[in-house]
Amino acid sequence: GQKDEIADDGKLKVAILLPGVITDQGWNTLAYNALKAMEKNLDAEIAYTENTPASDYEELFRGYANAGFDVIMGHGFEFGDAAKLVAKEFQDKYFIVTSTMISQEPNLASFVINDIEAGFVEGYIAAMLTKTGKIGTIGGMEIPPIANQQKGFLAGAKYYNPDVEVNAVYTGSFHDIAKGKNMAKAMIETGVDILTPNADETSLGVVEAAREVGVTIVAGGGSDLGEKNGDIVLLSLMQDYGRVFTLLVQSTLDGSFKAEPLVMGLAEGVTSLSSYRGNITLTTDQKVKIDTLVADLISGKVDPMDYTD
Amino acid sequence: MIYYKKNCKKRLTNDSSATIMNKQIYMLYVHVRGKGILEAEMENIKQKPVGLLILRLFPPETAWKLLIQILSVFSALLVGAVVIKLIGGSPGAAYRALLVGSMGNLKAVMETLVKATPLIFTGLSFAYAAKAGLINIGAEGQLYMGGFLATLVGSSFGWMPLIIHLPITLLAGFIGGGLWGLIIGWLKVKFGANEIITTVMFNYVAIYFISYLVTGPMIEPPGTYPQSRPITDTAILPRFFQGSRLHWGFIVALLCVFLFWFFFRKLKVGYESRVVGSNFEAAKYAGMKPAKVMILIMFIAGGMGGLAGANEILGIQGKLFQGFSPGYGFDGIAVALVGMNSPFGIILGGILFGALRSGGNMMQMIAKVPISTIYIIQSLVIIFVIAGQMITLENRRKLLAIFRRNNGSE
Amino acid sequence: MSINILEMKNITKTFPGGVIANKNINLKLRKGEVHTLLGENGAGKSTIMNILSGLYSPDSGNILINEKPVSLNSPKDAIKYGIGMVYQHFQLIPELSVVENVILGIKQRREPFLDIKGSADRILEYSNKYNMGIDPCAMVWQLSVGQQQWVEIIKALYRGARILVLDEPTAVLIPQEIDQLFNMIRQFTAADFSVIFISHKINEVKEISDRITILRKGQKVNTVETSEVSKPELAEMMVGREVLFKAYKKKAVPGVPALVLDKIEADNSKGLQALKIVSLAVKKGEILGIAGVDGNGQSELVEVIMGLRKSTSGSVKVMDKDVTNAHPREILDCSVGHIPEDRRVSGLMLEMNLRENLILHDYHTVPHSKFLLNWKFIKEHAEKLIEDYDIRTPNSDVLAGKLSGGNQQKLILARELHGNPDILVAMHATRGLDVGAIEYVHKNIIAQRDAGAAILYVSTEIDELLNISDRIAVIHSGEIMGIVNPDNVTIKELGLMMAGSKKDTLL
Amino acid sequence: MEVSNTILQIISSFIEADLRVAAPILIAAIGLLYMEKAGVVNIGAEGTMLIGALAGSIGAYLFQNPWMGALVAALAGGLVGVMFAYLVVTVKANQIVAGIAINILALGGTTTVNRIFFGLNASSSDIPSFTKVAIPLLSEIPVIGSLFNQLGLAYLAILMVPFTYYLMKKTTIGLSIRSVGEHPESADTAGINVFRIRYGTIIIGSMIIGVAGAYLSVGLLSFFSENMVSGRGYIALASVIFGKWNAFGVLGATLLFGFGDALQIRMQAIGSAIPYQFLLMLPYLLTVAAWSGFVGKAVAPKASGKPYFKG
Ligand SMILES: Nc1ncnc2c1ncn2[C@@H]1O[C@H](COP(=O)(O)OP(=O)(O)OP(=O)(O)O)[C@@H](O)[C@H]1O
Ligand SMILES: Nc1ncnc2c1ncn2[C@@H]1O[C@H](COP(=O)(O)OP(=O)(O)OP(=O)(O)O)[C@@H](O)[C@H]1O
Ligand SMILES: [Mg+2]
Ligand SMILES: [Mg+2]
Repeated sequence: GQKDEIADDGKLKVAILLPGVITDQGWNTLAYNALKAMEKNLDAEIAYTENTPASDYEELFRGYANAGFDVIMGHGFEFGDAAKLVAKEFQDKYFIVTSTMISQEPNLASFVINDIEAGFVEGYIAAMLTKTGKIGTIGGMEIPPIANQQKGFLAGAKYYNPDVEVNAVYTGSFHDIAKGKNMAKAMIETGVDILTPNADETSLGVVEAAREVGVTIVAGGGSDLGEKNGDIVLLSLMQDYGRVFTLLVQSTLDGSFKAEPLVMGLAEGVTSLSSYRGNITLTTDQKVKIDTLVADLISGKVDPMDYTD
Repeated sequence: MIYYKKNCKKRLTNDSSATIMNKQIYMLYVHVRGKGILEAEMENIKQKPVGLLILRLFPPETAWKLLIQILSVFSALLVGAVVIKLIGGSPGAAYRALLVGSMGNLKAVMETLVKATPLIFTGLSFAYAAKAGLINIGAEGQLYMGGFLATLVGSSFGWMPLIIHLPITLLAGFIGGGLWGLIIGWLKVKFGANEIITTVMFNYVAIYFISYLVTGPMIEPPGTYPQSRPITDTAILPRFFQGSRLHWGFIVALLCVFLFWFFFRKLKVGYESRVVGSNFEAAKYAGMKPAKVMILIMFIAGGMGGLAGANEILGIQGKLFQGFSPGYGFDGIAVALVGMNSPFGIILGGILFGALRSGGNMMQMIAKVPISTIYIIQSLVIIFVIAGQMITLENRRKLLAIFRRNNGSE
Repeated sequence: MSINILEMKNITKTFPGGVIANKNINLKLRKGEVHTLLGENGAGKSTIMNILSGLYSPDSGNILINEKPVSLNSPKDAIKYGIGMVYQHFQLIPELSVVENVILGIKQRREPFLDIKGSADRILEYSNKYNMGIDPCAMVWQLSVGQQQWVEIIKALYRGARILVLDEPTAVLIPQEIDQLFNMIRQFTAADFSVIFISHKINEVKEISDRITILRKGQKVNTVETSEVSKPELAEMMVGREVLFKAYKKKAVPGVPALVLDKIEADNSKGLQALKIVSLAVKKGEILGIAGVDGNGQSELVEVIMGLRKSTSGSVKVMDKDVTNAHPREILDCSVGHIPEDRRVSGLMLEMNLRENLILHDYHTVPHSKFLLNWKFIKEHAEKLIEDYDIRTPNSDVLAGKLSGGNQQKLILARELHGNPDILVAMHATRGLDVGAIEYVHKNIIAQRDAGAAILYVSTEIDELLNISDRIAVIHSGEIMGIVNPDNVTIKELGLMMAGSKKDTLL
Repeated sequence: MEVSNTILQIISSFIEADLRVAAPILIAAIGLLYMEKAGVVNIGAEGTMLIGALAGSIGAYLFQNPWMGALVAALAGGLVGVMFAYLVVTVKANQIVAGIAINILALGGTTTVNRIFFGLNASSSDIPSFTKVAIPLLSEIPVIGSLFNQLGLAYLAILMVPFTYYLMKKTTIGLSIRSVGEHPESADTAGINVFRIRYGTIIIGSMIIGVAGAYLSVGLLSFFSENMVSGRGYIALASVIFGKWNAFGVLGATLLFGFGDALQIRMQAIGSAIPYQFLLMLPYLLTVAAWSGFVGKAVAPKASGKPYFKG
């Protein structure tokens, strides 16, 4: 009876590989919460690996598969290659990778929550609210979800007002909060009055800087930054990874799993706007404009790609 | 110990075909007892080829150190068990996972070796410099630069046959890291720039540089992902078996350990390096060129770091991207120092830390021990091992005295 | 009848590694006496004094001060009981000033603040009282070795020492300074201080001490009244055999000049001129002694010859080959041997073993190496040298740092002399060695001379130079004051030249 | 007029930013300076800061007072110091490895404790943090006025520079520390307890480094996050060497690094065309360049990194 940890007791077993720590209040926390949701909603047994070193992606996929996990997920495009490799070896297990567009029959799927679209909304709102005509977005590192968000941000801002000045920078770190704060302060000094952070923990530094000076945050990055920082965050563009995960895992149970990449966003209700909070009150007119934009994006009347270069 | 003594003595005296294992334990025992006591018996053993081999591998000092190190690791794990218990885990399950994950079966053993491979390289990187009196904290940066150049060469020239392309690519990795280290040596010799500072700074520079490359000039078309084009098949380090990641890089690492031994033992410049490290003035007096030696050593040390990077890219990852090293460069320092900068020690140190890494994965996966606890255990191992090394030097006699008294012998 | 101010009873000390440095040693010190410890290198003199100063703790034995047992667990305790130690290897910190060195560890008047000014005044008082000429604000690295010795003595007095221990103080002093030191010692004893004095120089010992305790191989041989023993008796008690005081040497048969310095000038490390138009020629088969007070350009002279320091003008020729400012390797390869100034600083790799130390100059030559190092040969050769040069060690695996000072010097001799170099540059080759060891070194160097080597022999010991050299050049402030024949020069004349008088002005 | 005003404002904010970046590094570097002067190299400053950061946030939370946070951080740092001192002074272990062990231990330990204590979703609202203290009058001065509107701890950091300088130069304890760093055996023979000095400087220094960590978690920010130190400990160590083991030199070195970082951030903020990675390299390159260009051979305490073996 020494093998009870890995014995198959018929329970659904789901594991996820995370590039960072579950406390980053961003990318990894989102996934962790999604996992927790599955534990509750699907009565699944869950496991996760934090700070997964690149050298171990492959081995960990394999390890979880060997340990009897039914669905193994990699949270980030960087897990794609390793997943492809291991998925071949374990045809009876399901593999899911996020923020990439890969797939492999019969058991590897991926999904992206449309970052360009989310960035577009953020940029649009920021451009609408700025009094100085200068807005900024602060990313962690130049990786696809963030680069795409910045691309969308620029497009959205220009869509609202071609003359608005947009500053897009990277801190080079997802956890150096102090750097985020310093970066934000420097931006504020150049006249930026609406900031959109998208850098996990480092975002918290941006929030602190904004709070000190009293500028407004329109949060990117998918989690609801305003939940704890309602005083300064006007709204967050939320990305519901939990829902997508649950959906996909459920599909493995009922046999509807499709080995294909998924793109989801506002239209699917996976991307949504949080409630308005923060230090400024929107006029009805502004609210209407935002609602219109969202509706147009959903209906396809506005396509962010038309405004990017 | 008493047990060993009785058993081994019996076996050895009345059974000339004692197994290697028995002899090893016996040798260990002889060494613990102290040199000289059983010299006659040692002579006896030397007569036999196997005995000689063991004596070569474990000269008395080494055997004693090894024993202490093993005890240290066990003590660390013991304290680690308390930590696991404190955070509400099950030490039994955790260590079972550690054991299974690191050497529970052939595959696990191979995985441990996979992880040991880059650590051996970075351990060598630190050890080369240390032997010449330099402290190289820069293996991490050298690793990235080696990875970069290896990728550059490995993702082009796909028309070459493997037999040519792979060695050239490895060489590129060596040179990439080597040049990065060479700059450190040059700054030291030319400006007296302290290598601890420059290597720490250069780590950051290298990491940002790689980040720039893979999001800019080296990005894989069409530019969706921040990673380089894949290494062509002709530059991939072949794997030994289907289903295991153990690849030829491990052999290259062992070869480099041999070359390390060869460099310092057989080459004139190796001797010069040790003289420079041990007494810089004497090196000048003897007509050596310490500045050149230092630059050369930093080039080689950097090269070893570079090979660690090349090894990861060509053996495991197949492409260059940000953060592809989980701190192998820093672990290498511990590997070298735990291995006391000796060839054999570096291999063992690499395997020890490799085992902690692969077993650690299993601890996370199965025993659900968080990664943070694994870090704690890792640091405990380092602390106990370095503390244990001092016992070797300082208290050996005292311990021996107690040991003898308890044994009632002599 | 004077009382025993100090008594050491049955002191035993074993070092890790098993060396028994002191075995049941008993020592009594009377108030107001000068008591000498005499013994070979490694006899255990420094060890027992280090025990007295609280630096080492003995394995067994008692120490009584004023007939009361005390326990000396640290130098602090020893200082408390009025024991002032001047260590064989100075314990001054070069990077600090004289005052800072002296007041180190002493409670200050305005604690926690340093009282630099007040302390400097007191130091100046001592300096004047004993005629030391110390500038309290100078940095220690700026001082000559002799002055450093004075600072050590001030340090001890400043801490209220009543028992002063001087471990081989004269090894680094010039004759005038030795006289000065002896005057100080007499002043101390006149004030009822007691002095323990360690030296290898039997003349001095006879001159200054009241009683002598002889140690051999860690054990006490005897304690005698100075007036009751002769010099040869002392030497024999110390070494255990008869010792020749005068090196036996045939008349030199000088050949052609082998090492020629022509109008050499050079700067020291601080950029000041250290050598002024030095011209010298050392012939084959002769020993040219260089006399002078430490720090008068000897180090720079040797460094220029060995290619370790650039000369600013002039030329150096070795066997007619111009090697001015050549790389050291090129010079060494011209069959030049070099016994460096300080064996521990530049002579040896203390953490490397004996064979690795022995090949320092030869490792790149056949048969030590062709393409690869030939350890088999190296080992055999090393073992032969160890035997030939009587280096006391179990085997060549031992680390050089573990040898006693005398054996370390022999190791260097073996390395530098075994190839019979045409030219030998030796500096302080016998510093700190006992009479037996000195005899040995001299014998070897003279043998090299007789084999035709040209030898430049730098020393601060006038006796030694008179004994061994065929000619003596005196250097002062980087200038050669003159070259004299040891057979018709007096110690006084040499002393004057060393103090800066030109030879011609003496005559 | 308008233009020159903005320029002044930029310079002013630049100075402020420089100090903001430099302050935590400065505090840590001063802490390191104490032990470095006594001949101890501590690469574990990174981990010690991290532990200080966590302890600081816990202390501030429990006592609802940032100063208590700093105090708890100091105590925690001191505890790490005791361990480090035991390893390198008593056991005489290699200082570099001991430091590395502390860094790994800190990484694991703080994560574990943080999650036990704050759970997975730390929130800044519960942790009180330091606020800026404007010095009357001085803070009104144009351009450099921002220098006088800093966190209380920042003033403390600045004050520690002359304090440390004079302590080292003018007091008996300073002299003892220097002598131990230069030549422990001589210090010993002069009646100084080398072990006590090394233990003392390591523990005091580690306490200061702990406070440097708290500066991050209850000063600059108001919460703890795993790995928030992000290399500042290494930079502090480099600053000590770069500052030639002199308190004012260390101040200069940290300001230079802060300058590089502030410059880098501003260049990004105004939308420089240079890839951001090169801008991020700037402070590190600046440090190396300054070292090579101006500093030359440094004069480390002679016994730096060497354990003291007593006979
Ligand atoms: N780098 C070294 N440092 C110190 N001692 C060394 C070194 N290399 C070799 N030795 C010693 O020199 C001796 C000769 O070594 P070597 O290995 O050449 O022996 P050997 O009898 O020629 O054996 P082999 O058959 O391996 O050539 C050995 O005692 C060895 O310990
Ligand atoms: N720290 C030490 N560790 C091991 N052995 C030592 C140590 N110090 C001295 N010894 C050994 O103890 C013996 C006595 O040494 P000690 O220094 O007392 O001799 P000494 O009489 O002062 O000689 P010298 O005239 O050369 O100064 C020597 O064999 C020496 O090698
Ligand atoms: Mg002595
Ligand atoms: Mg051989």
